[in-house]
Amino acid sequence: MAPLPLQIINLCAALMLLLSFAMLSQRRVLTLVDLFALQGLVLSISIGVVAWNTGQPHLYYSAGLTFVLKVVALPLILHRLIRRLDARWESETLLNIPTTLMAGLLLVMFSFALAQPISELATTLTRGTLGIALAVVMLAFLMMITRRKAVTQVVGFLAMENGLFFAATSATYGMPMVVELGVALDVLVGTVILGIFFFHIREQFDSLDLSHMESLKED
Amino acid sequence: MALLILLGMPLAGALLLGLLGERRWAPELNVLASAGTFAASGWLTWRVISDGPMLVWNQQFFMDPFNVFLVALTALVGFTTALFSRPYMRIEEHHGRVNRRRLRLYHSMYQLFMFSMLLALTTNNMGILWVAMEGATLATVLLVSLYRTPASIEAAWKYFILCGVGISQALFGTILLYFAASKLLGSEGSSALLWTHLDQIRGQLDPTVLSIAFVFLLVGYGTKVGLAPLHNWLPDAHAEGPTPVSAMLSGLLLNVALYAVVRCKVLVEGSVHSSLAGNLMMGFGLLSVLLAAFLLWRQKDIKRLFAYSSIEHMGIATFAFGMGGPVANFAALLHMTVHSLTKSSIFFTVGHAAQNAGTQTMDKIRGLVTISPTVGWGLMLGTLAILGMPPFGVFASEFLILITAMHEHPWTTPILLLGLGVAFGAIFSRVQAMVFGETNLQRLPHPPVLLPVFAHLALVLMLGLYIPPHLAAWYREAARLIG
Amino acid sequence: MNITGVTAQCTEIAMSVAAAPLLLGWVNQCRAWLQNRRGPGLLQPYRQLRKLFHKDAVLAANASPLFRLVPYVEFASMGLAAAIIPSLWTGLPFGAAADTIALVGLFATARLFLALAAMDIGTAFGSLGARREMLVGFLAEPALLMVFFTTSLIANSTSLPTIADSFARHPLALYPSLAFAGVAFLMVLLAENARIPVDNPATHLELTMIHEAMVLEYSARHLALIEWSAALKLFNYACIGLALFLPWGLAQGPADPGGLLIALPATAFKLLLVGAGLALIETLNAKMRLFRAPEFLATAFLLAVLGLLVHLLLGS
Amino acid sequence: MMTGYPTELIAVTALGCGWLLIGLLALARPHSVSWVARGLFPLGALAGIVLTGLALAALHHSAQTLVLPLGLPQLPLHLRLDALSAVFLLLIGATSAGISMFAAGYFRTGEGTAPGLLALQYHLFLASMLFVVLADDAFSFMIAWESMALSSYFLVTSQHRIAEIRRAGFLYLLMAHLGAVGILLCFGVLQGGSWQFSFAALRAAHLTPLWASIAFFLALLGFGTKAGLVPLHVWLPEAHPAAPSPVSALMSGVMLEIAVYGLLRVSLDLLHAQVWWWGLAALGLGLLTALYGVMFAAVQTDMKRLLAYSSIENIGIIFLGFGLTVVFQAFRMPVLAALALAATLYHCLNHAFAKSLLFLGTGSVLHATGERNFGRLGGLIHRMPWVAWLVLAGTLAIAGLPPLNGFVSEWLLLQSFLFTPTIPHDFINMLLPLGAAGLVLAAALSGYVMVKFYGIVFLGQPREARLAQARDCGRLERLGLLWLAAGCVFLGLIPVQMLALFSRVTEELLGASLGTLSQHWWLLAPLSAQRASYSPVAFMFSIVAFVALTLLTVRLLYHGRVRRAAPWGCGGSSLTPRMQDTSEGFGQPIRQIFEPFFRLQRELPTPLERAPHYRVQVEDRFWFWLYAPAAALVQRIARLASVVQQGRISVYLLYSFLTLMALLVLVL
Repeated sequence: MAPLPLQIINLCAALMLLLSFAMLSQRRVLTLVDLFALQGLVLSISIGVVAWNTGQPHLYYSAGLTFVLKVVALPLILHRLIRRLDARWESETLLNIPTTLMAGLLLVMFSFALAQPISELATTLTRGTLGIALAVVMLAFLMMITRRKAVTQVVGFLAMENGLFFAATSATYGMPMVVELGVALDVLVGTVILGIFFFHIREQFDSLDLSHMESLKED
Repeated sequence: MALLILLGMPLAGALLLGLLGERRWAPELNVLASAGTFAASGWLTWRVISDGPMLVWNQQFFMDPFNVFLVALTALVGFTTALFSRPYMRIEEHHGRVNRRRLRLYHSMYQLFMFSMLLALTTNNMGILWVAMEGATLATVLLVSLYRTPASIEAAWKYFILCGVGISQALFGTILLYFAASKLLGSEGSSALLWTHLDQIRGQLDPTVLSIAFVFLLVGYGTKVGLAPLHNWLPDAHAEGPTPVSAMLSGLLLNVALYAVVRCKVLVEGSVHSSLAGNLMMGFGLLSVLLAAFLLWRQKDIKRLFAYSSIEHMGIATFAFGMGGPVANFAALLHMTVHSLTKSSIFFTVGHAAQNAGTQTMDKIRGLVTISPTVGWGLMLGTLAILGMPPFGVFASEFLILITAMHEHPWTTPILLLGLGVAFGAIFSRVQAMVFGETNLQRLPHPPVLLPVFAHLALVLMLGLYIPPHLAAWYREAARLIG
Repeated sequence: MNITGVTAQCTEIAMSVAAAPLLLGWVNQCRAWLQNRRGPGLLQPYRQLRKLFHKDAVLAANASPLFRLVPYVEFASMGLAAAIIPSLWTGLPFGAAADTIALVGLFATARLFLALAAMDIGTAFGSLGARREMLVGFLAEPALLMVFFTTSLIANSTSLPTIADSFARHPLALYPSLAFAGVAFLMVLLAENARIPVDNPATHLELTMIHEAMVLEYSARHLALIEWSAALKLFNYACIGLALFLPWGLAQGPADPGGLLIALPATAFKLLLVGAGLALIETLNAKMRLFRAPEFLATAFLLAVLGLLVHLLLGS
Repeated sequence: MMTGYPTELIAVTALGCGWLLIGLLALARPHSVSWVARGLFPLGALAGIVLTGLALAALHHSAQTLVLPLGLPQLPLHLRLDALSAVFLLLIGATSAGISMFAAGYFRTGEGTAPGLLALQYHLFLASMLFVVLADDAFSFMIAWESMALSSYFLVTSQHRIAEIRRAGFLYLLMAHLGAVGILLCFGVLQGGSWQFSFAALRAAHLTPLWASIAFFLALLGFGTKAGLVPLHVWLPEAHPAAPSPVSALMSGVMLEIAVYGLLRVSLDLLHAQVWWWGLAALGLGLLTALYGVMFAAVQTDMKRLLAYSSIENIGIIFLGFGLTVVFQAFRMPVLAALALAATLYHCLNHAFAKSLLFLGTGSVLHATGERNFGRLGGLIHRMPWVAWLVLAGTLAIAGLPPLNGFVSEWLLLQSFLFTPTIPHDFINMLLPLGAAGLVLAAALSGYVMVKFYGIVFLGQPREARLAQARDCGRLERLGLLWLAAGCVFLGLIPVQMLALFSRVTEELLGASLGTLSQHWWLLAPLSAQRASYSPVAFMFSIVAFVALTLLTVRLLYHGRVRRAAPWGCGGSSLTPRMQDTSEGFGQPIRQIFEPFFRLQRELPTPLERAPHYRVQVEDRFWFWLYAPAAALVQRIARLASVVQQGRISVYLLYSFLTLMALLVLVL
C-alpha cells in the first residue's frame, strides 16, 4: 500500500489524463475552458500535495501561482474573450472525434512506453506520473492539430503547459523558482498577447476560424 | 558590470521607448540604446578575451568564447539594424503603413527583443534560456504583426503557435534534463540547471534520459532555428514583418536558437557517447538545405525568398555542428557569423528595394541598379556573398564545411552540393532580374542609409580573405568547447 | 646549305614553273585525243598565258588591294610547294624547311586566299565559288594529310623527300595500305585541281562550277597568274603522287649530277603517264552533281583513314 | 628546390595588386572616360608588358614560393611561381597588354555600367586570373577562380538592359558555379585524408587509382565547364558575345586558357597523370569539342557567336593535346609527352593572341557599325583598312595556316600524333592516330569558318547603306590590334625559342625536356631533324621573296595598266549587295553535311506568300538533351516540395508532431 500522498498524486494524474480526454472530445468552447480550469485545479492540488510531502517551500509558491494563473486568471480572460467574440462553438474538427480519441489512446500508450525507462531512474515518489504528464502534453498537441478555431488552439496550448508543469512537479519536484516564475510570466504574457490577437484576427477575418488563415503558402 | 550594461541597456531602452516612443526622435533613441548595447558588448568581449571565461551573479550568467562572440555579433547587428530601421521606418510612415503608436510598440519591442536574445545568450541557466527564448518569440510576434494586415496577422499567428508549441517541447526537454541532473546535483537551488555544472558532470548523466531530452530540445529549439520540417513559420514571419525585423529574425534569432541547440548537444554528446545527437542534427541540416533549395524556385515574394535562404543556411550550420570536430565547429561558427552579417545586409537592401517598388513581389521589382545604384549593388553583392561566392566569407565557411563533410561523411557532400547548386540557380536568377534591366521603380522619399549594408559586406569580405588571429583563436576556443 | 644546293633548288622551282603549263597542255591534248578531237596542241596553255599577260587588267570598281595581291600569293605558294616536292632531286635544302604537313598548310593558305579574293568583289558567283571551294577543301585537306600520315608512318618521317627517298631506296615491298592511300590521293588530286568528276575546268555553268566561279572577276595578268598557279598546282600534285607512289629514279641530292640524267627523263616519262591517266579518268567519268562532291571527298577521306588503319593493323 | 629570394614572385604579386589598385583608382572618377580609359587602361597595359617580362625572367629560375598571412587560420594563402605558372603569366601579360591598350580606346560613356565600374571589374578580372595561376593551395585557388568568374560575370552583364545579355550572364555564372563545385570536390578528393590543402600536400598525397580517377574526372568536369568542353559548353556562345569586345577577348583569349592551366596543374602536377585512359577520355572529349565547335561556328549568323564557337573548337584542340600528353606520360614516354604538352601550351598561347585579336576586331566593327549580324555587314576592308588587315592575320592564324602561329602548334600536335603507334598498348596505338584525322578535319573546317567570317564582314559590298559611314578604329585601338597581330606573326616565327621555354615546363611536370631541339635557331626539329622539321622563318622568307619576285618580274616585263569597271553583272542589270551570298548560305553545305548534329528549325516560304520569308535557326541539341530536362526536373521537384508549405497551421503542427514521434521512436 502506497503512502497517502502518493495515492493522491496518482489520483490527480489519472484525473488530469481524464480531463485531457474530455477536452479532446469537447466541442463547446466554454466547456472546454471550464475543463481547462479544472485541469489547472487538479494540477495545483497535486503540486500542493508534493509540496506538503517534500516540504519544499517554493513548491507552495508554485502551487499558488498555478492556481491563480490557471484556475482563475486565464479561464477568466478566456471566458470574457469568448463572450465578447462570440465564439462559443467549435466548428467541425479536422478529424472526427472518435478517431481523435482512438489516436489519443495510442498516444497515451506511446507516452507510457517512452516514460518507462525514465521512470525507472527516478528516485521521487511520483515517478510513475511522468508518463501521464507526457501523455497530457501529447494529447494537448493532438487537440491543437485537430481543432480549427483559434481559441481552442490556444486552450490546447495552455493545456500543454499544464502537462509540462505536471511533468516538472511529478518527475523532479518542481523546477527552480526563477524558472517557474519566468515560465509563468511567459504564459501570462503570451495569453494576453493572444487575447489581443483574437481581436486583430476578428477585425481582419470576421471570424476566429483558422480556415481563413491559409493564404500564406507556396503554390 | 559590462554585463549589467549589456542587459540593462536594451531593457531600459524598451521601457523608455514604451513610454516616449511616440516622440519624433524615438528612432534616434533606439539607435542610441543599440549603440550603447554594442559598446557594452565590446567591453564585455574585451574582458572575456583578456580575463578568460567568466561566471557571475551567483553563477547565473556565464560568458565563454562561444557565447561572447554571439553576443558581440548580436549587438553589432542589432546596432546596424537600428541604424537601418531609422530611415526605413520613416519611409514606412511616409507611405502610411504605420503610425506613431505602432512605432512606439515597434521600438519598444525592438529593444525587448534585443534584451531577450542577449539574455538567452548570456545566461547559464537552461531554464532562463528557455524563458528568454519564449520572451523573444513573444516580442517578435508583435513585431511581425505590426502592419495589422490580414497576411501579417496570419503570419504572426502561425509564428506564435508553431514556435509556442515548439518551445513547449523544449521545456519538456529542459525538465528531463533537470530531472537527470538533479539526481546528481540535487534539486537545491538551481544548480542542476546551470550549464556549467551540467557540463562538468555530463559524462555521468543518464544516456537514455538525455537522448529523449535531446529529441524534445531539438524539436523545440529546432523549430526556432527553422529546421525542416519545423520551418513552416519562418518564411511567413519573415515576409510579413517589417524588414528590420526580418533582418533581426534571420540574422540573430535563428543564431540564438541554434546556439541553444548546440549547448544542448554538447551535454548530450558527453552523456550518450554516440553520435546520435550529431547525426540527428546532420539529418535535419541536410533536409533543410534540400527542401529550402527546391522551394526557393517557387518564390514570388522577395523576402520569402531570402527567408528560405536562411533556412538553407541554418541547415548548413546545423549540419556542420552535427558533424562536430574542431574544423566543422569552427566553420559552423564562422558560418553563423557571416550568414547573419550577410543576410541582414541583404534584408536592408531588400527592404529599400521593396519600398522602391511599393511591393515585395519580385516580378515587379526591376532594374534596381539604375534607380538606386547603391541599393542595387548592395543587393547583388550581398546575394553573391550569401550564395557562397568567393572572396566573401560565406565561401570560406562553406569550403571548410564541405571538405570536412567530404572527409567524414562523403555521401553527404553530393546532397549538400546539390542543395547549394539548386539554391544558387533559384536565388541568382531572381536577384539578377531585379537588380539589372530596365527599371520601373520610384525614388525613395528619404535617402536610405546604406552604411550598414556595406559595412556588413566589407566585414564578410574581410572574413573571406583574412580572419584576424584574435578572432580565429576565439573561434577555435569556442569550437573546442563545443567539442 | 651550299651554293650547289641553292642552285639545284632554284633550278627545280624554275623547271616546275616552266613545265607546269606543259603538263596541263598534255592532259588537255590527251583528252582531246580520247574524245576524238584534234586538240589545240601542247603549247596552248603558254599561248593563253602570253595573251593574258598582254591584256589590260580590268578590275572591279570595288576591288580591294587584297584582290590584287592574291594572284601573287597564289603563284608564290605554288612555287614554294614546288620547292618542297622532290620532282627531280631529294635532299634539297628547302626540304627541311617544310614537311608534308606544312605542304598541306601551304595548299590551304593558297586556297584560303583565293576564296577571300573571290568574295572581295561581292558578286553572287564569287562567294558561291568560294563557299564551294572551301567545302571541297575542308574534306580534301584531311584526306591528303591522312595519305601523308600513312606514308609518314611507313617511312618514319614527315619530310616528303625523306619519304620518297626511303621508298625509292628500300627493296621493293608491297604495302597494302599504300593502295588505299593511292586511291584516296587520286581522288583528292581530282578534286583539288578542279577536275572531273568534281569540277569541270572547261565549264562556266553557274550551277556546277567551283574554281571558275571564284576567278570570274580576274582578268589579264592576274588571271594569267591564277591560271599558271592552277597548272602548277596540278603539276605539284602529280609530283607528290610520283614521290609517294612511284619514287624511283629521283636524283639523290644536288651533288649527284649523274642522278639528274636519270631523274629528268624518268620524271618526264612518269608525268606523261600521269597526264594520260588523268585524261582517261576525266573522259571515262561524268561530272557529278555538286552536292555529291562531299560524298566523293568523304570517301577519299575514309579511304585514307582506312589506309592508315590497315597500316597500323598489318604493320605494313 | 626552393632557392633564393622570390623576387619575381613578389613582383608578380605586386603587379596583381597593382591591377587591383588601378581598378580602385577608376572608382575615384567613375564617370570620366578620359581618366579611366585614357589614363588607367594604358597603365594596365603597361603592367601587362611588365608581367610578360617578369614571366620570362621567372622561366629561367626554379620555382619560388610565398605564403601570405591571409586566408583561413589553418590555411594561409600560398603562392607559387613555377614554370607552368610562368608560361600562363606570360600569356596573361602579353595578351592583356594588347587588349588593355585596345580597351583604352574602346570604352565610351553611355553604354550600361559606368566606365569606372567597368574598369574596376576589368582589372579585377585580370588580377584574379593572375592569382589563379599563382595560387598554391586549394583555398586561394578557389577564391581567385571564383573571383575570376564573378568579375567576368559583371563584365558580361555590363549592358544589362538587354534581356538576352542578362540571360547569358545568368547561365554563365550558374555554369561557372557548377564547375567550381566540381573543382572544389576534386580538391576534396585530392587531399585523400591528409587534411592538407596546400598544393605541396596534394602533390604528395597518395590516392588509390579509383580515387585518383574520380579526382581527375571532377577536374575535367570543373575545368571543362569553364573551358567550354562539350557538352558543358552551352554558356560559352551566349556569354562571350554578350560581353563588350575587349572582355570577350579576355574571356575567350585568356580565361579559357586559364581553365586549361587549372586542368594541367591538377592532372599533371598534382595527380601525376597516372592512368592512360584519363588521357583517352580527355582526347575523346577534345575531339568531340573541336568538331562540334567548328561545325557550329560554320553555321552562325552572328560574328561574335561564330568566334565563340571557334573558341570551343580551339579548346577542343587543346584538350586533344592534353589528352595525348596524359596518354604518353601514363605509358612512360616522357619525351613524347613533353612534345604533346609543348604543343598544347603553344596552342594556348596562339589561341590567346589570335582569338583576342579577332574579338577586338569585331569590337571595332561593332563600334563602327553597331552590327553583329553577318547579314548587315560587308565590304568593311574599304572603310576600315587597319582593322581589316590586322584581323586578317588573326584569321589566318586561327585557320592554322603557315607561317603564322596557329600552324606551329597544330604541326607539333600532329607530329606527336605520329608517334602514337609506338604506344605499347595494342588497341590504343591504333585508335589514337584516328584522333589526328579528327584534328585535321577540325582544322580544315576552321579554314572554312574563317573564310566565312572574314569574307562576309570585310569583303564584298556593304550589305547596308549606312556601312558607308563606318570609320576605322582609333590610334589606341590600332596599337592594341597591332600588338596582337604582331604576336601572331612573331609566335609563328620563333617556335624553337618558345619550345625552349616550354621545355622548362615539361622538365618540371613530366621530368623530360624536349631535348636538343635543333642545331639551328631557325629550324624547328623536335626529336630528330631526319624525322620532321619545319622552318617558319625560311618559309616566311621564301614566300615573301617569291611574291616580291613575281611582282617585280611582272612589273618589269609587262605593263602595269589597270582599268576599273563595274563587276560582271551576269549579263543582267547591275548587282545589288543583297545578291551576295549570305552567312546562312555560306553555312548551308555544312548544315547539310552534318545535319544530324544540328537541331534545325526552318521556316520555308510557300508559293502563295506575298512577302516570302525564309528563316533557319540552328540550335544546340545538348541544350534539349541535357539542360532543359535538368531544369524541368528541378522545377518538378520544386513543385512537389511546395506541397510541404501549403498554408494550414494544423498540418504544420502535424509535421512537428510527427517529427517528434519519429525521433522518439528512433531514440528508443
